[in-house]
Amino acid sequence: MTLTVSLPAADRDPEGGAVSTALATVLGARQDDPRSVPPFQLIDEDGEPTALGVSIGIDLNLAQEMHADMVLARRLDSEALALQRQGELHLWLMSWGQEAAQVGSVRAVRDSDMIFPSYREHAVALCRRIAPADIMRQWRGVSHSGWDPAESKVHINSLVLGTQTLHATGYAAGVRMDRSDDVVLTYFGDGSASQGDVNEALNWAAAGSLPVLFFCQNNQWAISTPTHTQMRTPLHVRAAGFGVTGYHVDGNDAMAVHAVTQYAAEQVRGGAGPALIEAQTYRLAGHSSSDDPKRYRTEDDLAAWLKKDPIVRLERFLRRAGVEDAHFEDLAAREEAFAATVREQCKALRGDDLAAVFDQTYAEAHPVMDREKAEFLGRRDRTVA
Amino acid sequence: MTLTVSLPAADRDPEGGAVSTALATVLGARQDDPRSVPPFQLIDEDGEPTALGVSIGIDLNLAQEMHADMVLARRLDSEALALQRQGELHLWLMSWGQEAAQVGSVRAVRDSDMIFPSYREHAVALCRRIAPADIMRQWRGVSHSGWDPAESKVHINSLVLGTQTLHATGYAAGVRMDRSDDVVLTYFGDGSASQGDVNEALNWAAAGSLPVLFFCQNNQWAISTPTHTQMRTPLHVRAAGFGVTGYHVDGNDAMAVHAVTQYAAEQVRGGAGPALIEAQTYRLAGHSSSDDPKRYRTEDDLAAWLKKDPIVRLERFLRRAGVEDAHFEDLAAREEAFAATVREQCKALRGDDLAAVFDQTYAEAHPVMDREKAEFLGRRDRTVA
Amino acid sequence: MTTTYSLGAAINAGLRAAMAGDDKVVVMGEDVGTLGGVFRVTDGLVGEFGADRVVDTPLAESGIVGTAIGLALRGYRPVCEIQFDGFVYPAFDQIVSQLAKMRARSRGRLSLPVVIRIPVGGGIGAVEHHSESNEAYFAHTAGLRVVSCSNPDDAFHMIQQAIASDDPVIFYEPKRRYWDKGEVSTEPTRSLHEAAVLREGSDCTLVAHGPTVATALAAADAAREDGFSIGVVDLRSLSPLDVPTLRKVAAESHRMVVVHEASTFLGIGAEIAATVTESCFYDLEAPVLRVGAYNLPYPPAHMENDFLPDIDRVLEAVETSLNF
Amino acid sequence: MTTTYSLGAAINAGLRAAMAGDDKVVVMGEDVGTLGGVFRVTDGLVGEFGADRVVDTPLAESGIVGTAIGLALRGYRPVCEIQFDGFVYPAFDQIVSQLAKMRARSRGRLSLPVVIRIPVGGGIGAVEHHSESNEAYFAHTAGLRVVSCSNPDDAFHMIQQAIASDDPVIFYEPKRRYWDKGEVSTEPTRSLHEAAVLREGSDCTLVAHGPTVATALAAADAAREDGFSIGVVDLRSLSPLDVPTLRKVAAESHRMVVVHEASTFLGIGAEIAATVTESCFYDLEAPVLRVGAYNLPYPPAHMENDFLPDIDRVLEAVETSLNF
Ligand SMILES: Cc1ncc(C[n+]2csc(CCOP(=O)(O)OP(=O)(O)O)c2C)c(N)n1
Ligand SMILES: Cc1ncc(C[n+]2csc(CCOP(=O)(O)OP(=O)(O)O)c2C)c(N)n1
Ligand SMILES: [Mg+2]
Ligand SMILES: [Mg+2]
Repeated sequence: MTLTVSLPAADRDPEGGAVSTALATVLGARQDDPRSVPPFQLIDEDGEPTALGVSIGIDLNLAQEMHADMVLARRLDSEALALQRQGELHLWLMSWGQEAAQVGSVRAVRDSDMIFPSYREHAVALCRRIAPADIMRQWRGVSHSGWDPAESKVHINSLVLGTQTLHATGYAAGVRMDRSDDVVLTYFGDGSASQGDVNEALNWAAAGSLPVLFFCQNNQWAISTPTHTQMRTPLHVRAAGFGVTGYHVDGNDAMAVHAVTQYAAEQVRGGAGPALIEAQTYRLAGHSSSDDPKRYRTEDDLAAWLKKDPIVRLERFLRRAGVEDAHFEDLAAREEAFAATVREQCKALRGDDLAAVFDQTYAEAHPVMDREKAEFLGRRDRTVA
Repeated sequence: MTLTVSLPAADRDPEGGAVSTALATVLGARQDDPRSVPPFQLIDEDGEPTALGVSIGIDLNLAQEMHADMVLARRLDSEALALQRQGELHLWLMSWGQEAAQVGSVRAVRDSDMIFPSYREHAVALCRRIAPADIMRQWRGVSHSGWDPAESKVHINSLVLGTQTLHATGYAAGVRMDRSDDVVLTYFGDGSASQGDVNEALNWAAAGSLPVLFFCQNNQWAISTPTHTQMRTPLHVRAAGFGVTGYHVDGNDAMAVHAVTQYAAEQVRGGAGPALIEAQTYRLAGHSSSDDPKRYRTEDDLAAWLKKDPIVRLERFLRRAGVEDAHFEDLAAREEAFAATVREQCKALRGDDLAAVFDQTYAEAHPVMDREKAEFLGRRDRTVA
Repeated sequence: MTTTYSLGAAINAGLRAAMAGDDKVVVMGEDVGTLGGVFRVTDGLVGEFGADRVVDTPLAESGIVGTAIGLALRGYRPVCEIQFDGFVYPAFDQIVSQLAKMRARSRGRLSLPVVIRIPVGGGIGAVEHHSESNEAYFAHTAGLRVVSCSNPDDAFHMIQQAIASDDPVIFYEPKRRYWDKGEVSTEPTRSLHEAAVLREGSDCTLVAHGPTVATALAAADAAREDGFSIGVVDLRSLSPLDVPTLRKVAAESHRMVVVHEASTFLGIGAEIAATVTESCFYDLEAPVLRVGAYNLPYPPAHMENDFLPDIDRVLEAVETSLNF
Repeated sequence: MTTTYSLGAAINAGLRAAMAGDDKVVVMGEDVGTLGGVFRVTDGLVGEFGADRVVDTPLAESGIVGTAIGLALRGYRPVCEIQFDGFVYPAFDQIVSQLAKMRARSRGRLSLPVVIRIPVGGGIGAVEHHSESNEAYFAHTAGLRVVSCSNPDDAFHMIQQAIASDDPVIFYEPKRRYWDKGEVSTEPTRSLHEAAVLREGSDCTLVAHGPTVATALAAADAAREDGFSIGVVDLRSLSPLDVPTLRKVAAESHRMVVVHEASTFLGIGAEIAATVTESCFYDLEAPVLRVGAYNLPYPPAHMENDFLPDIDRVLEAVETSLNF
């Protein structure tokens, strides 16, 4: 494969350690500046590297890998939505349009860094090698959670908005007590930022100088409510007000998200205190499979953002950089195989019986659980008999 | 009386309307600046007008009036503390040291502007002509609240920290719907600023551009917890992060507090959106009559702040400005008379009988209230008989 | 004169009537404006009354209730929507320490005519936190009124009565019955806190509210086929309870089974059992029995049919009661 | 071997023992460090274990419980102090939706060994929000355990058992008994969820917990002078309840009166009445009666003696029961 645009970040550590000094020069200024800045960008909407992209350098291998992650994540969305329409899933929340924000960020931290997600981070989950089955479990209604956080280092989804940011903060307090250099990454949405918990977490993490990296996917909507109803200032400005270093990034530019996250994570890891990244992105689909976005948003708004599609942009970049058709054909084949897996895994998903929940509610013996489990089993067996 | 330092703010509107243009030049810059600034001061710790004080002008009549308010407020504290020691009050929370912050701010808004206090705003209450009896009622344990908010335009005290800031915000939404130009002033402490509710209120008021003036008395402590445990940045910086204009003032300089509050209130009244004033002050006493501050704070810390005593400072200023002994003698006499009233009113305070609470809990008929009230009356009468 | 409405549409009509009748009534919550709420209960209101009176709020439940309190203090009558039952807890402090207590703590000076609408309960295959029955928390809280509607007619009238009340009211809407249709009369036949005796019965009475009223009626019908006379009471009000009606039916049928979706442990059934037993001790031929959800967190949707009390479990309890 | 401690000091000693025994135990809350807590229950711990393990937190209850959950997920065993009963509500969401449900929602994978200590109840002449009895909210919540100590020996052992439990425990401390002294044994005599039969009685049994245990004992003594044999049970655990013990004493004494400081409407007494009646229907000579606070918000301190259940009200209920 010929790489016509070869812009490897010379001093990039494949372990996710050091970051480019050029980057540090640009982003280092954020530390003590509470003012708003335009979103950081490395590749523009046409797939052209920006001046900054050129000067900092773009790692083509990483771009290819992330592009592939994003394509698969989007395919998960379309398959899952179809499965929902067929009645195989009860509900699905699309990450469509937010793939760059998710893939770019999760790939910029270490696998050992714990993640506290909201509920829309399917692309994050895929990058952490969580099986599609485990991602869909919850939305098929067979379980409240999909995966084992001990394995993936991704905590189970939070559906009560914003609560996970406090869990991340407490976890980070534990990290510090353990004298570990882990970073704790937590995701939340622009709407959730209005919750008391999120603000308590920003403040708590700042006051304690804890290693938390807050990542807000500002997808411009909270169901039907636009961001300006939620807040008056951009979130990276609010964060800075708390003493949480605020970064602002084009969330549809995977490379920019990656670079900013990597930089911020290393700052946090090094003891600089918490940081927040506000990624400007867009929820190209409705809020969920039950939502009808036509009720509240204009075609124009959507059209404008469709032009900024993060996958289209990265593909353009890769093609300009000389990545050949064969690569995309391979990827298309991987995608089809992946889609088949998704469908198969979904349909094969079976849940526990209610009997299991009596054992899962308490760690230790509990008389009410014992009595009611026996009652339930009696009823079940009578019904079966 | 000879006024040797006659520095009336030429364009000051006695109705609390316009403010000095010199002041506007200095404070106007806050609107869009989220960065930290040193506290605004007009009179220094020795009672000398600062350069700014000289250029803006200091209203000597106002200074005298506020000094008197502060002296009486402090006397309320010492009388109430003595009454607590005698068993006449269950508890007392001293505003000792915070008189300038309270008097300066409440006197800078209109009497028709609604106030949502925390629990330490006795000086505010006095300025709003609430009787000492009504201030002490709650702390004598005869009632949960003291006064009628419809009369004083001061809401009843909030003891669940921070909750009142949301009430103020909602009230302000009503003000706006009523097309009124009222401002809503709400007080809270540095510790309370960590609560989710306070942050939700800052954000909500900012997003809705509501006429709320947040006033934080940063008295450096939340019981035994110092401010730096609560937050990493000064609160006026945090406020700016939300898009709430943040002002910073020497909270022990009554004239400065008054000037800043007046300026901020007029901005808010004019539709500029919410503002927050962070007043640096100090709780010279313990947290409450039950607290022993020696357990957690040093003598040095206290000594340093004793030097900044807001009443001493203002008295020095007045004396330098030529206010004569006779004035202070008159005031001392007023103070004694006031003290006698406080003691008398306190001891005369009687509460409702529990029977009243059955009628006060619901606005409309409620069978449980009826039944239990009858039960209670039956028991009471049996006991009496 | 009556009209046919779904339960959701009946609440919508009730809200519309209340707003038309009193311009201090304000509807507020997440997505209640343009979207008309996730269940479309506020559909069209913003068009009719404007964005000042139908307010899309920031996403913060404590903020919703806290600012509603402020609005009420300014003379408004806010009707808050909590998007789903499981999302009311961030507002718990504002509800139990502020909303419920304001009148008593102000010595009766301040009334807070705030209504909090909560779509409640399970049975719609929803994800976690979207199917909870948390009425007992609020019913245990002095200073609140708690009501639960089960059919379009009640829904239409009760929401208006709740808004008209000068006390704070927690208003439960049985989300799996939103689409059920029924006739709505122009005038209410009952006050807000009266229970409705839907069926008289001499062998046993089923007591239910909200979503389980239909379950109780179906169970009563099934039992009738087996020759038993089973009464059904729709509580309608959970706080205060209509104790005289409960007492009367207990005295007449000598047996009682309470059915609700909440956990039985300290669920409203516990209070009914305790109260009815206290006042009808000698009338009862069997203890008051309770049929509720198991005492588990609401489980994943695919188990909810096993979890929720159904006709069989109600009949099982009736049988136990009859065999006492 | 026994030592004499006040109840508060016994909890302090229990915390110290738990922290010495397991370096994952972390104490956290408002003013628990240098100040040692407003009731001095954590006095001296920061000196002994350092500020990493005895953490003065920001003033935010949701933050306290939310970060405790995070710490538990990282392998710690946090013991949170809520400064007063009335300030637990801002943490309600984190407690009922997160802490209580985490194990079930993770399919049993994640345990949260978090203890939440709450000084509870009235009788100390405190201001508003400082005297509440809110155990029913948590007892109604599946996934939590709720316990209530009434004397120094239990306080010392139960706090350690609560910390050792892999489930979240709400730990109530009767604040007006903090200064009561008693002997503390080196080994616990009961498991965390066992009720204690403090007096056997053949005429009626009083069931109490926390602060009202002393009231019940005094009432039993008074009744004994009048020739009645009145039993007393200290519940100790509110969730789960020790139903076998309750059943046994109900069967033996045929009459039962539950005494607690919380409102009776949906208070723990309702559950006990319902459960005991269900399982001992034919043994009971009278309905299980409840003596609690009136169903009002906690009133101003000068009325609290009229508000709280006292010996007279307990005896009145016993008399009612005996006359049935
Ligand atoms: C505490 C809480 N309140 C309300 C909801 C209902 N709800 C689910 S998603 C949503 C909007 C979330 O918006 P945002 O945080 O921007 O995330 P996005 O959906 O855009 O990813 C709402 C209101 C909830 N899940 N939790
Ligand atoms: C929600 C809540 N949590 C805890 C408390 C207990 N408490 C009373 S005062 C106080 C400290 C308040 O500090 P700050 O807000 O700075 O006000 P200050 O006392 O300094 O005026 C605490 C923790 C409370 N009243 N409310
Ligand atoms: Mg969003
Ligand atoms: Mg303070």
